[in-house]
Amino acid sequence: QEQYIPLPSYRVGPYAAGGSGFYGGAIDYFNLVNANGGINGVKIKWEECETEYNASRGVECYERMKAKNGGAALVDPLSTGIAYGILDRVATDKIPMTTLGYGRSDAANGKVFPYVFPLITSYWNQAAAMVAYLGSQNGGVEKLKGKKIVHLYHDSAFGKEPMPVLDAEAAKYGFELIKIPVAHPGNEQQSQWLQIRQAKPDYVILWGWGVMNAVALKTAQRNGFPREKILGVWWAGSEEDTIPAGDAAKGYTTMTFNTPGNYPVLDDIRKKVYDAGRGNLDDKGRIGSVYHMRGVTAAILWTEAIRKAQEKFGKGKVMTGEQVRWGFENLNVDDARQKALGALGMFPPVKTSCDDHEGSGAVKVQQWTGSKWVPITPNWVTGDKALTRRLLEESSAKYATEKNIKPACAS
Amino acid sequence: MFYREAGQFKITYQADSQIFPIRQDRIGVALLLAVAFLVVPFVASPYVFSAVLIPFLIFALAALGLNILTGYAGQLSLGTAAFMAVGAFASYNFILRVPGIPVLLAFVLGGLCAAMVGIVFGLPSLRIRGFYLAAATLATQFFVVWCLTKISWFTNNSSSGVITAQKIVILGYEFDTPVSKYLLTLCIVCVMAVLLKNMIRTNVGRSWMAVRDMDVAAEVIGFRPMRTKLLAFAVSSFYCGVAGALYAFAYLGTVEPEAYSLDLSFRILFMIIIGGVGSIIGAFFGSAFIVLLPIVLNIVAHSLALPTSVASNLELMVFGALIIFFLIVEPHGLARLWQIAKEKLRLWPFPH
Amino acid sequence: MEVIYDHVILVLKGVSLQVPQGKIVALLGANGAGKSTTMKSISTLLRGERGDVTKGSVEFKGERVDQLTPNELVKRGLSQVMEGRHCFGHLTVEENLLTGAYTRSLSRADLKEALEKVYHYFPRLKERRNSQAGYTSGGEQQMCAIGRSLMAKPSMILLDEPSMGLAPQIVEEIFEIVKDLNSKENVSFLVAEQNTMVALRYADFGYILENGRVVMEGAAQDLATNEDVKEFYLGVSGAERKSFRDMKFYRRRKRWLA
Amino acid sequence: MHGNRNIGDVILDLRNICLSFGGVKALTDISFNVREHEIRAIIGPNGAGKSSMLNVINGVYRPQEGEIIYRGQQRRGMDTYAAAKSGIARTFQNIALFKGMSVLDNIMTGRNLKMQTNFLLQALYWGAAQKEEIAHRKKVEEIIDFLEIQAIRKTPVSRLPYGLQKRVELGRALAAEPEILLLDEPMAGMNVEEKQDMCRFILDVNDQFGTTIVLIEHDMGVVMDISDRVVVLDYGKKIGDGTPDEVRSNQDVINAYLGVAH
Amino acid sequence: MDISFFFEVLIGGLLAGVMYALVALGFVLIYKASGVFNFAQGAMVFFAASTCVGIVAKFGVSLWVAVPLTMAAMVLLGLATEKIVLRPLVNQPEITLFMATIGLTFFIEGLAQLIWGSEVRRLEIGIEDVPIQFLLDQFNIAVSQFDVASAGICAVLVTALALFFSKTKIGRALRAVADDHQAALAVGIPLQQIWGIVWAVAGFVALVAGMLWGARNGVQFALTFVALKALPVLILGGFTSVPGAILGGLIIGASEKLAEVYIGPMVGGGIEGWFPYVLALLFLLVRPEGLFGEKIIRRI
Ligand SMILES: Nc1ncnc2c1ncn2[C@@H]1O[C@H](COP(=O)(O)OP(=O)(O)OP(=O)(O)O)[C@@H](O)[C@H]1O
Ligand SMILES: Nc1ncnc2c1ncn2[C@@H]1O[C@H](COP(=O)(O)OP(=O)(O)OP(=O)(O)O)[C@@H](O)[C@H]1O
Ligand SMILES: [Mg+2]
Ligand SMILES: [Mg+2]
Repeated sequence: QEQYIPLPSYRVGPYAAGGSGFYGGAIDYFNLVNANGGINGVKIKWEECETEYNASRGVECYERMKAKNGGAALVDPLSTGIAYGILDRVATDKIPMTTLGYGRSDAANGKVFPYVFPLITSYWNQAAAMVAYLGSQNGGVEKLKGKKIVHLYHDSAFGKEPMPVLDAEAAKYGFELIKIPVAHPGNEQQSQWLQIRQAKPDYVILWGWGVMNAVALKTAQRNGFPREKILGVWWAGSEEDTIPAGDAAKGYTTMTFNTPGNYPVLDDIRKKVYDAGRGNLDDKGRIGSVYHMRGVTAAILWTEAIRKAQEKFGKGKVMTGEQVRWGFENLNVDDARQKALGALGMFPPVKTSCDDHEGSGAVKVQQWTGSKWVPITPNWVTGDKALTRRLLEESSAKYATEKNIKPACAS
Repeated sequence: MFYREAGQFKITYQADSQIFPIRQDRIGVALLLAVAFLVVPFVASPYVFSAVLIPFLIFALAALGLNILTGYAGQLSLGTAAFMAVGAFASYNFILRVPGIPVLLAFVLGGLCAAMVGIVFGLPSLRIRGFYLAAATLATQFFVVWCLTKISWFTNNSSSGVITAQKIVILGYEFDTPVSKYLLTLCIVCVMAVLLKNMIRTNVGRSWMAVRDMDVAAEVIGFRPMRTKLLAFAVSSFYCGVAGALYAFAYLGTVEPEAYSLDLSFRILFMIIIGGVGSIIGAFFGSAFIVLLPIVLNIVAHSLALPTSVASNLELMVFGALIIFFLIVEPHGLARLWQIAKEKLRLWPFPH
Repeated sequence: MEVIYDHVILVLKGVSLQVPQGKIVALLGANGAGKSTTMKSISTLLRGERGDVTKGSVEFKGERVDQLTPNELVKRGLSQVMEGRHCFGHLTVEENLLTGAYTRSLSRADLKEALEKVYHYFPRLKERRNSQAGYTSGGEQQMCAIGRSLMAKPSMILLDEPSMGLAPQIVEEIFEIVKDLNSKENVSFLVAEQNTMVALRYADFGYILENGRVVMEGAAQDLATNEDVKEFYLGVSGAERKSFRDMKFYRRRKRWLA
Repeated sequence: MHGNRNIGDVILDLRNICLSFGGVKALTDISFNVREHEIRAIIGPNGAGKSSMLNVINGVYRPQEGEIIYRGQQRRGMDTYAAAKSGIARTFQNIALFKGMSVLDNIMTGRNLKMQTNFLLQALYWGAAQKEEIAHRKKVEEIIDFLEIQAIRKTPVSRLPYGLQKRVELGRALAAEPEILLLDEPMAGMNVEEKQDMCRFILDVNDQFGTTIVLIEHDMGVVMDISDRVVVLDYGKKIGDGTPDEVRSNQDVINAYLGVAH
Repeated sequence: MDISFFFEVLIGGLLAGVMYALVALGFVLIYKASGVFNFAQGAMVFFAASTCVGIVAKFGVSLWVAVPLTMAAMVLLGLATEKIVLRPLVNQPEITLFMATIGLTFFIEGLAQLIWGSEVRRLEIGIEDVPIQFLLDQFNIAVSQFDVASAGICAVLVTALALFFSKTKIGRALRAVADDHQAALAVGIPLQQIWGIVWAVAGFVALVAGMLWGARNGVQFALTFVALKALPVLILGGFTSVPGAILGGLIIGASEKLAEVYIGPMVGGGIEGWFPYVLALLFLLVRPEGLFGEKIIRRI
């Protein structure tokens, strides 16, 4: 009796470091769950498929793996391109897809996207939270009036995603938003940072991905821009982004949906998984690193959804994708549950519903000390959720008309 | 023994210029088509359709397109994905903005848009050749994708630049299952392959090949290089455009402009080189090779129970090594191997 | 020796021939008889054309050389002038010649001397020394290719159709040079030639190749007086040379082997 | 002289042609003419400018000075396409066949100017396109028969021996049914027998279709036997012009080119 | 227009251009020597850099030990490439060789990650990447001292290479090989040896590029992308010219920065991805073989 979870992972190519950390974390947690006897006795079985972060190969992996071993319980490709490629398919196949902190922000609307779960937080909420945080640094969002904020972004769907939110917030709070794109892959940014140097902004939002982040920090340093004033997106806030930048990264702040630190669950993983020789990471030192913790977080939410589904559809049974979907839609991982899992405070409490597939929208800000990340906001930060909700409704409605979907909650 | 043309005489030139002059080939192709149309739809699994066959056919179509340009007209191009993107986004916009337009017409119009872009970016080919041209076609690649990301009108003002392909409805029938999408793609690919074959065996094709083989001589005997090259760019881009539209509509469904990245251009280029430059069947061989090989390697690597990171890297290495291996064995691609096999078969059982 | 191209095309079928030291041997035969292929298999350049020697061996100065690289062969003194010129188009004529001396380590003065020697044979090259070989006329390229191989100071030269595209007096000159090198410096030659008349005049020995087989061999004089050779390769039947204009009817070719 | 050929008026007249490449003077002040139906030979030592001369005639090179009068029309230089269109076809010294194509296709390309249907019809291979294709195929087959290359019509040209390639190239030029045929060393690299065949083809073309022929050749036997008039170039200059017999006895020509009297 | 800002952009661009040129140089060497467009150059840069930091990280030796070891590895890689990939492909069309180098790219990428892992690493070579204080104070122009230092290294490298190839007979042989493999063989040029040398030298250039780019951007897979930056440089300067690579680099670097800063904002920015290519294309229309490339001989 095994619950099957396919992992369309990527461990080669430019984003390999992220892929190996994330999927490594997830697998470590699976191993821990299995070592503890599974989910009510149901063990987790997983299988990996190399996608190389490539949409077409990702789709193939998904299609190949989805029906194996009695059918996939869920899927998470950790790639926006692949997520788009299988967006329609998951609904047809009735397999829930989670996209933690990436993918379509408007998929939080469960009426239009019943099978997609941008759990914890989406790009739009992140952008809103960024503005809120920057406001709080100045003593309130109103104080942002007249400030200059640069949105330095990866020139792609990813980097453009938050713009509606940032534009709206800029209009609302009266700060000046300067958008500066960086062409993929972003390994040269002198001109952008010279523009920034000339504009003399108060803050730079770094909406980067891959090599672009380290280069941004390096280039900021060589142009004398203080890193404390750079606020990165969570895909720009891992060790992989700061270590190559060396000293240039010191003081740099980013958003995150994990609180850096150590947790009992990580100790458990060290003890029960790594000491038993089943750890997935080559380098034990990466346990608890940003990507790893994100993988653990994802795996916790996945298993919690399965557990939730079992509560409704039968404990100790293998759940179908449809049943797991229900679990995802009725998640409630509050402080108490987190504590029981040994992950209190590791990520914000998550409570989902049909209307809200995101379940939280809260983030923290962390800072790089030169050797590790430390949280610098004691509490979870959220932005203007009314605004993001409005955008979400509009955007998902458009998708629904394009696709002829009648928005409704699944039973 | 069974593969002999002895005893098959052509009495008319018409018979001699058939697509498959040898009877056994004709029978083989008819059988293949029968299987593809009549047997496969009933036996293959949805996985095979939507993750193997559909992309195989679409890539093969794109490879045919690139083959027109690179294989037949001799213009090396690295901008295939850009033309595919134009086809996809144009078709999307036609369906979006022209109510009631038939989907197939939208594909054709999308292809024509791609053809126009192709002509514009083909203009430099009149002066530039070889790797210089190849590197210059990268301009197309980056510029087109940049335009699609920047000009939000193309993506119907979607905030992130992602489009969601509309449903394919033809004459009231909705192509929404993998099988139906497969059959649609198969039809389009077959028709376009036949059209291409016709072009190749008539004057257009000869003009392309002439320009490829020796452009000065081609000019001297009366081909106009400019016309010929631009026509090759246009037709090639048309094929790529239609392939790009199918990529969005019949395969991925929801795409961002980056789905048509340089990577994709390279994959298509691999296909024609592995398959055989300047060969129609080669495009199919190449596409099959590039689509299937990673899958096979992935399955093999994972069944060996290697640690995943090792498996993934080995996969990549073996893939690279196999490309090199095939090139060494036969620089003219799988199509040439196929031909040699046939020639051997014809001589069989005598070695020479 | 047997050679196949591309796995399927059999070109040479059991060719054996010998070039005695210090002699000029002519290799004659119609188009496509396999002369060039023979040459290339001797100089091991065949591999580059996806051809294979499937049977047989090549010996040079008593050693088997069929497994050597062309570079080693040139070093040992065997050099080939390929059919169809093959000059390095982007290099100037002089640079082309200099590459010919690659295998020898010469002082600047010696190099100059070697160059002068070639220029002495081909004054035309001297005039064109600084133009890119790709822009020189067909005949100039031919001279350049021959001159280039002389620069290696070989003890044996494989000459593939040296006269092709050359003006008559140059053809004579080239064969004079061949003779010269042969007698003064004891260089042996294997010359593939269509211009049978000239070739047989200068050669000591000749082979006639048809369809990948040696069909006739013998001393040059004997061949030159053979009736068949006369008719088919020299274009003389009886004693008279026929005018090209008077071949009114298409003659059926006579072949030793069908 | 022979046959029923009647040599007509001058159809091509070259006047004071000068051509140079950078510093190299390939042609200096050359004038000569070609009469309808004649066989005109150009001879001269290597690098004399013979091939360049042909290139000027059909527009590959544009002379710096001089003019070309073709069929009464006077122009500074030809344009390759216009030349082809107005009936000038040629072969090349370094064979310029389309290596990737079969013999048949190569010869078919020679007929391209006579093909009318557009590519859409060709793509459909329908009606007019198919008819046209087959009609031209018939013509080409005639040429193939004429040149006796039936056996190799489907062979890729790159596999053919040199001599046959030359023949195919002639076929390609003939396929255009030209008025003037420019042949650049058509017999290089051939043995006597093959040369005889080639001569036969040239003479027959000239006889049967009345095609004017301009011929470059190094084999004096051939030139003297088949040409009506001969131009001799040396170092880009014209040093002789006349009937074979006149040229043969011209002392300049003997010095510059023939060496020993032939 | 703010003139000091203009200079800042210009200088920044020129220095970045030198970095591009460094990568382009590797391409030029191999193209010049064999007519092979070596797509694997980017992968070689990545391989060199990861080997170097990998050795430091795994064995705890100093950089001074790691660099020669890496150099040895690059030479080995070059020789192996020659023997296994190129030798059997002598005399094949350029596109086949090009394709083979793409296969090689995958192989090298996989190999590098297999041996050294896919982690992102940092490389310190002891030159700090901070603005030169003097210029900042005096003219308010930010110029990184790291960039200046790497420009110096490039200059040395280029001069050395240019001398090596123009003053030795190997240089001539290289060009001969690029023109016609078969004829080069026939005159006795040892193709294998020549290619071995060139690939080893290209490996060395890749190592230098890898160290500098690695120190700048971190040692990670994305180093392979610097090849994309080198391509327009290459077409602009001409595939066969060492000085062309340098000049091309300077032009591309300066103009792309200026364009991004002054034209970018008008069209929505992010034009650095395609601008160099379009620029190079325009140059090509005037000079189809790049600024200093060898003329393509078209003759019949
Ligand atoms: N690369 C190749 N691939 C296939 N066949 C080839 C190849 N090269 C030569 N051949 C074939 O080999 C045969 C012999 O060719 P070869 O060039 O040796 O003839 P040759 O005697 O030198 O003729 P020529 O006088 O025309 O130079 C020819 O029939 C030719 O078609
Ligand atoms: N495109 C060109 N660029 C530079 N020089 C050229 C060009 N074409 C021809 N030449 C030069 O012009 C001169 C005449 O060349 P051409 O090819 O006409 O000679 P040819 O009479 O045909 O000689 P051959 O009998 O050797 O073929 C030669 O010296 C040649 O180098
Ligand atoms: Mg030969
Ligand atoms: Mg000539």
